[in-house]
Amino acid sequence: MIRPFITLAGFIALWWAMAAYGGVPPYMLPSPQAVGAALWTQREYLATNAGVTLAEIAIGLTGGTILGALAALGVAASPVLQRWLLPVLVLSQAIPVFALAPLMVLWLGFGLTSKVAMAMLVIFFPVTANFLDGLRRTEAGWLDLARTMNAKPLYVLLRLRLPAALPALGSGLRVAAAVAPIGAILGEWVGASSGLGYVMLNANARIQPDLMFAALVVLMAIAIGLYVAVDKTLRRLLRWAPGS
Amino acid sequence: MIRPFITLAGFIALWWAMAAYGGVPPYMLPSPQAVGAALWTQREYLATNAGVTLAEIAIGLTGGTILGALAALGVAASPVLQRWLLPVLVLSQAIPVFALAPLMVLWLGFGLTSKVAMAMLVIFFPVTANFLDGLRRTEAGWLDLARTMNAKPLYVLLRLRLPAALPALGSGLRVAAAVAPIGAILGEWVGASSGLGYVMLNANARIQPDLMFAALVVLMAIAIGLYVAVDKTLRRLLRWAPGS
Amino acid sequence: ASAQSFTLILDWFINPDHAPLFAAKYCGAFARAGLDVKLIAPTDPDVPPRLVAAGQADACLSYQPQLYLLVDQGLPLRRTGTLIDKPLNTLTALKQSGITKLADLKGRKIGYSVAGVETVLIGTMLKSVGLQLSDVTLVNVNFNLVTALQSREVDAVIGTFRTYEDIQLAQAGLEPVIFAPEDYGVPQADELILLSAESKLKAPALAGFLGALREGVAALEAEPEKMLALFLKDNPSLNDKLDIASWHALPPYFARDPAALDAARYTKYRDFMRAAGLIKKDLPLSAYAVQITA
Amino acid sequence: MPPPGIVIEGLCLRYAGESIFENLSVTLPGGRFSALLGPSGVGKTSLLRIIAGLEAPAAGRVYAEDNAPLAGRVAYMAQQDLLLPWASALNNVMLGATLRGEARDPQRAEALLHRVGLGHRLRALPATLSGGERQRVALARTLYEERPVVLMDEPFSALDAISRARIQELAAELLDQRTVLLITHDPLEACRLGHSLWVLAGNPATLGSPLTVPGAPPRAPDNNSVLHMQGELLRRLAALSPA
Amino acid sequence: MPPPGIVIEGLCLRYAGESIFENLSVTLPGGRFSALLGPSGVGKTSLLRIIAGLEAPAAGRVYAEDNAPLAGRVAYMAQQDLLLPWASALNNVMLGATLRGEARDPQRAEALLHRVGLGHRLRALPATLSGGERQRVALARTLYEERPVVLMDEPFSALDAISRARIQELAAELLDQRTVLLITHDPLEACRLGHSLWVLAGNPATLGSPLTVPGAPPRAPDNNSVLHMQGELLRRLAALSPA
Ligand SMILES: Nc1ncnc2c1ncn2[C@@H]1O[C@H](COP(=O)(O)OP(=O)(O)OP(=O)(O)O)[C@@H](O)[C@H]1O
Ligand SMILES: Nc1ncnc2c1ncn2[C@@H]1O[C@H](COP(=O)(O)OP(=O)(O)OP(=O)(O)O)[C@@H](O)[C@H]1O
Ligand SMILES: [Mg+2]
Ligand SMILES: [Mg+2]
Repeated sequence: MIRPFITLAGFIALWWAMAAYGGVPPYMLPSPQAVGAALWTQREYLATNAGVTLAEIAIGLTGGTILGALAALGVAASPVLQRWLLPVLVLSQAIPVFALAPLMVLWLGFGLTSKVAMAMLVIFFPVTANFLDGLRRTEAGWLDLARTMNAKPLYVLLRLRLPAALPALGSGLRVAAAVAPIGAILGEWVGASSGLGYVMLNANARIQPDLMFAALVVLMAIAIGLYVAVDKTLRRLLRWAPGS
Repeated sequence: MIRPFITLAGFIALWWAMAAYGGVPPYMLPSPQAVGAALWTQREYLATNAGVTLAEIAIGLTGGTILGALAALGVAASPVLQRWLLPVLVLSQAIPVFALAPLMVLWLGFGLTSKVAMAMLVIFFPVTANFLDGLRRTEAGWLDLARTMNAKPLYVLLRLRLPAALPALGSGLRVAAAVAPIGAILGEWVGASSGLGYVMLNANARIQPDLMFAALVVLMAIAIGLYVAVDKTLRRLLRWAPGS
Repeated sequence: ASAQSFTLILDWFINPDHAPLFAAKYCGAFARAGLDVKLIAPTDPDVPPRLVAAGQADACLSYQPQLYLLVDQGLPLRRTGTLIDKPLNTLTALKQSGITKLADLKGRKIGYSVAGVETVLIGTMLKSVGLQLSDVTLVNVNFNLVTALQSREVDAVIGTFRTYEDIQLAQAGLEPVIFAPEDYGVPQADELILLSAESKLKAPALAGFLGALREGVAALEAEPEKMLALFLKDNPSLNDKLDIASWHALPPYFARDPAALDAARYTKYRDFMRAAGLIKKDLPLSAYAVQITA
Repeated sequence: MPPPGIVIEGLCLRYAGESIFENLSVTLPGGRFSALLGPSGVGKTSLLRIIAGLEAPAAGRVYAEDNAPLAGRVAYMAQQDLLLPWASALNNVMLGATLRGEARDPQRAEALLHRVGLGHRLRALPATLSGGERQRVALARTLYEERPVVLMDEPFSALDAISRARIQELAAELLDQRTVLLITHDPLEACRLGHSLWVLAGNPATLGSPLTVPGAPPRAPDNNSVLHMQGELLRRLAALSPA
Repeated sequence: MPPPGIVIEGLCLRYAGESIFENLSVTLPGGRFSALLGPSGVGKTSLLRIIAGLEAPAAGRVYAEDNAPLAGRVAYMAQQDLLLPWASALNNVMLGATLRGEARDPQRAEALLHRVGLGHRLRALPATLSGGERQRVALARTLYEERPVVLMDEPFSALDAISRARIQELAAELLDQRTVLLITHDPLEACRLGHSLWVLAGNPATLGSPLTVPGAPPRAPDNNSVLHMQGELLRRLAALSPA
């Protein structure tokens, strides 16, 4: 229980050393003290905006996971879908945010929807790709068994391949949990007036490194919390799989 | 061999329909004809810049994969490293590019290095996370066997857990291949004077949507090509694993 | 009757450049005009005009050079107002790097944020002192102009504002050497203008908005400190030395009559853009700028 | 429809150029137990998989004597137990119903698990079962299917002599009147359960003429004809396998 | 250092509250074959795993008679073959050397594969091997280790009668003078190979007094004492298992 705090202390010490002696000027890397001060004085502002980002992360992660899982199941269920959907999924990952942002706003407006959509776009792919890989890697013996049982493809997918692929889905979820915060930040790119991403972009544009890093610290706390929560949950749920 | 072209044709038809009848104005989504024309007239400009981005992708993907694989191996090899490195790895994913860009430039300059570093940052995490999951999921029976054999942990890692985790590494590589192009584009974000990301930023600012989408098309072609190449290679290499 | 909603997309994050908009709100001008004005800050200054053209908002803030590019590409947009009617943009170097006159930039690195017209601006300025674009190295530093300059990654940057970054550099104890484009062969331009979609030019809300904005400028001039206090209360994160200094530096640059159109200035700048090859068409004034009368 | 005989006609199988068997033809009598013996690696599992429709032969065909398709009438128990690690013993037994989307019959599954001696481990995950227990769950899963044709690949290999004898009797009872093909390495088992015994041997492998054991299975282990047949079978196996 | 005897002292094992065995004590004689029999699920594999140091008992301990640590002197062949799917038969046999970072001895590995009848499948991947072939590779892997103490869990269960007899002889030859504990379900096998035969039975399980078979293994299957012991063993097993 005490270890995270040692890590944290070490981290801050390193940061402090880098800021103080590393030749990194404060406008690039403000000192921990300055950031701590910003954290304290701007706590309400940060808390409000963190709430917004948290909501985006929560919705984005849930939506992205559901979407990614469905996409993987769809692709796994039907070779036709695979042929058509998979390239689109891959392509979706290659579109830079500034190409997509105007279209998102055009279709979804400036509200939460467009932000969540962007976040989901970032989150869903690791889920899809990993889950799909898992679905494809079903033990051949089980599939043979299912064949002799006259199994229906749908049930084979849902009751055999799906549970067998859960550890792979878990890997995807872990990656998704780690990229979810950046997904939400990218979502705020489409035009926001609140959220940690907005705070950071704003502070960055107005050269307020201490505020920017304060927001970054909050974001990272969210990221670590999220990852740990997802990791713990997965280990609990997948106790039958080795190494969990 | 003909199927990809059908897909492509369908895709272009959809695009064309959306541009022509979908109520999307041409300055947001130019018509396929306009983009095709831009692709042709600007072919040299695009080719040169695509070359730059390709180089970044290639170096970033190679470096990111090596780094990610090493990180996963390190974490898997030593519980101490795991305790210290894993949180840092997770955190690294939550840092938005605009927070990191100035530091990157300060440390690595405006040259290729800073771009490759940014690309690697995006690419290495899916590799690490997936590979690590695979390394942790080694069949318990094998580990028991290794124990009775008086095996050295290092060799167990390299000759047993590593090959067993290759399919999981493969999943990570597939995700990495899909995000590599955006990684390179993000790299160019830190300040570039060439590359497809630069072309897009520039075209975006100059309101040349046809050129921007032409660059996007090139980027997507790279993305698909990369994904297919990685996928094919992995299937070839992992023939012993089910479903490959 | 309930107030009519009017959405304005800003050019960039909320900053003291937008003071007249806030002043119009604080002095009740928007309410008197029957408008419920919503301000949205984008993260990318290139996006707002497209969204306005697509009907997603009633107006947006943009820059004069940008206007020509937009209209040349066929976006149905018009300049309908002016927020800042003098150039703010500068080319800035540091005295510390031994640059005192523009010609000293020969062989140096100049940083910029991609906005489309930088190369032409720099080229024009260099030409006025007998240099060429090929005499310098251009580096895209994206949104990190000041940092790039401070860390000496580049020797000069273009795109800094005399009412913001140049103040900031001075506050950081550096000695900025400032070159104004209009002193080196670039025509005068409005820095911050208001764009609306062609289809919404006749909307009474727009005229009302411009009228209210004019009241805002006057209110700001009358009670700058009171307006500043309200502004900081609304935007507590702007409560720092730099933004307050900027707030005080800006008033001379605000357009007294936002609706007024300086036709000669717009035509001259169009010729400049055309000569530089940035636009392909000989756009008539009415194709890109109008004066709205209430 | 009574359990059909199975006709195997001119079957050839090759792996990577090497011939496993060539032109194999035989008819397994309907409603009877056939036992298949033969040296390790001769091709028994491969033959079973071809009959189950899991592998395609290089030539030849397999069909039911009543000419109706075999697919859907076969229950198959592989050499590995193939239990799903996340499912309880009970759910593993009912896997067939689950995968067909049919209503499951937990009572019957429970009864089967009781019969194979696992009534106290209904909810156990496979990882907590011993080797023999896993095999018995797999057997219960096969019996749960109630198919007219049952193919079993060394189904009792992980059981001790006593459990084995008991489970053999259970199988004989529950699979009475079915068409059963049983691969086994235990001549005694073959003689206790089989109506006809086949020996697959040689390279490429061929099937000798079947030995027929009189009397209804399960026969007592010390039954005279069982002892006699066992001796005969061992002689055949010994004669057929290379020195 | 001659192969040590193994002392098992007061061993208790419980899973999820259920007791598998309590206070089990026995000494396996050094340099000899011990065969362990018992009903499925009684705890044989668990006992073997405790001796191999793979499982921790709830109480009691296991140590070598010479008091040197057992770790590093034990070769263990599990009930599953545990072959690595990406490695050839040959590389699977040499796995121990690979995992210890030692120089590998392909000649010896090849010779072992020849001895178990797989000389023609040296480079085959496990997926292309039959069940019995896989088991033989696992046996070769165990023999390759050349350890003084060898623990084997049903090592010949997937082999046909003839191959089994042959491999039993091979094991007897190569493991002569080692301390061997062999779990088997085949009373004949136990009697052919074992110097002492133990039966684990009951709930919680207990070990009866050992049966000692005279003569050096491998004994001929029709050897008189083998036949006699086999009868005795079957009686014991039948008596000990619940009705
Ligand atoms: N992890 C576990 N949790 C609960 N029970 C377990 C666990 N592992 C084994 N058991 C139980 O312990 C008992 C002994 O198992 P073990 O594998 O030692 O049996 P065995 O004598 O080797 O049987 P077999 O001959 O079938 O291989 C069995 O009843 C098994 O179900
Ligand atoms: N995919 C494959 N590629 C190449 N050879 C194969 C493949 N599958 C099986 N074989 C070979 O075919 C032969 C027959 O295999 P099969 O599994 O049918 O044997 P079996 O009679 O069931 O043996 P066992 O009694 O050991 O289970 C074996 O020699 C095996 O090595
Ligand atoms: Mg077989
Ligand atoms: Mg066991």
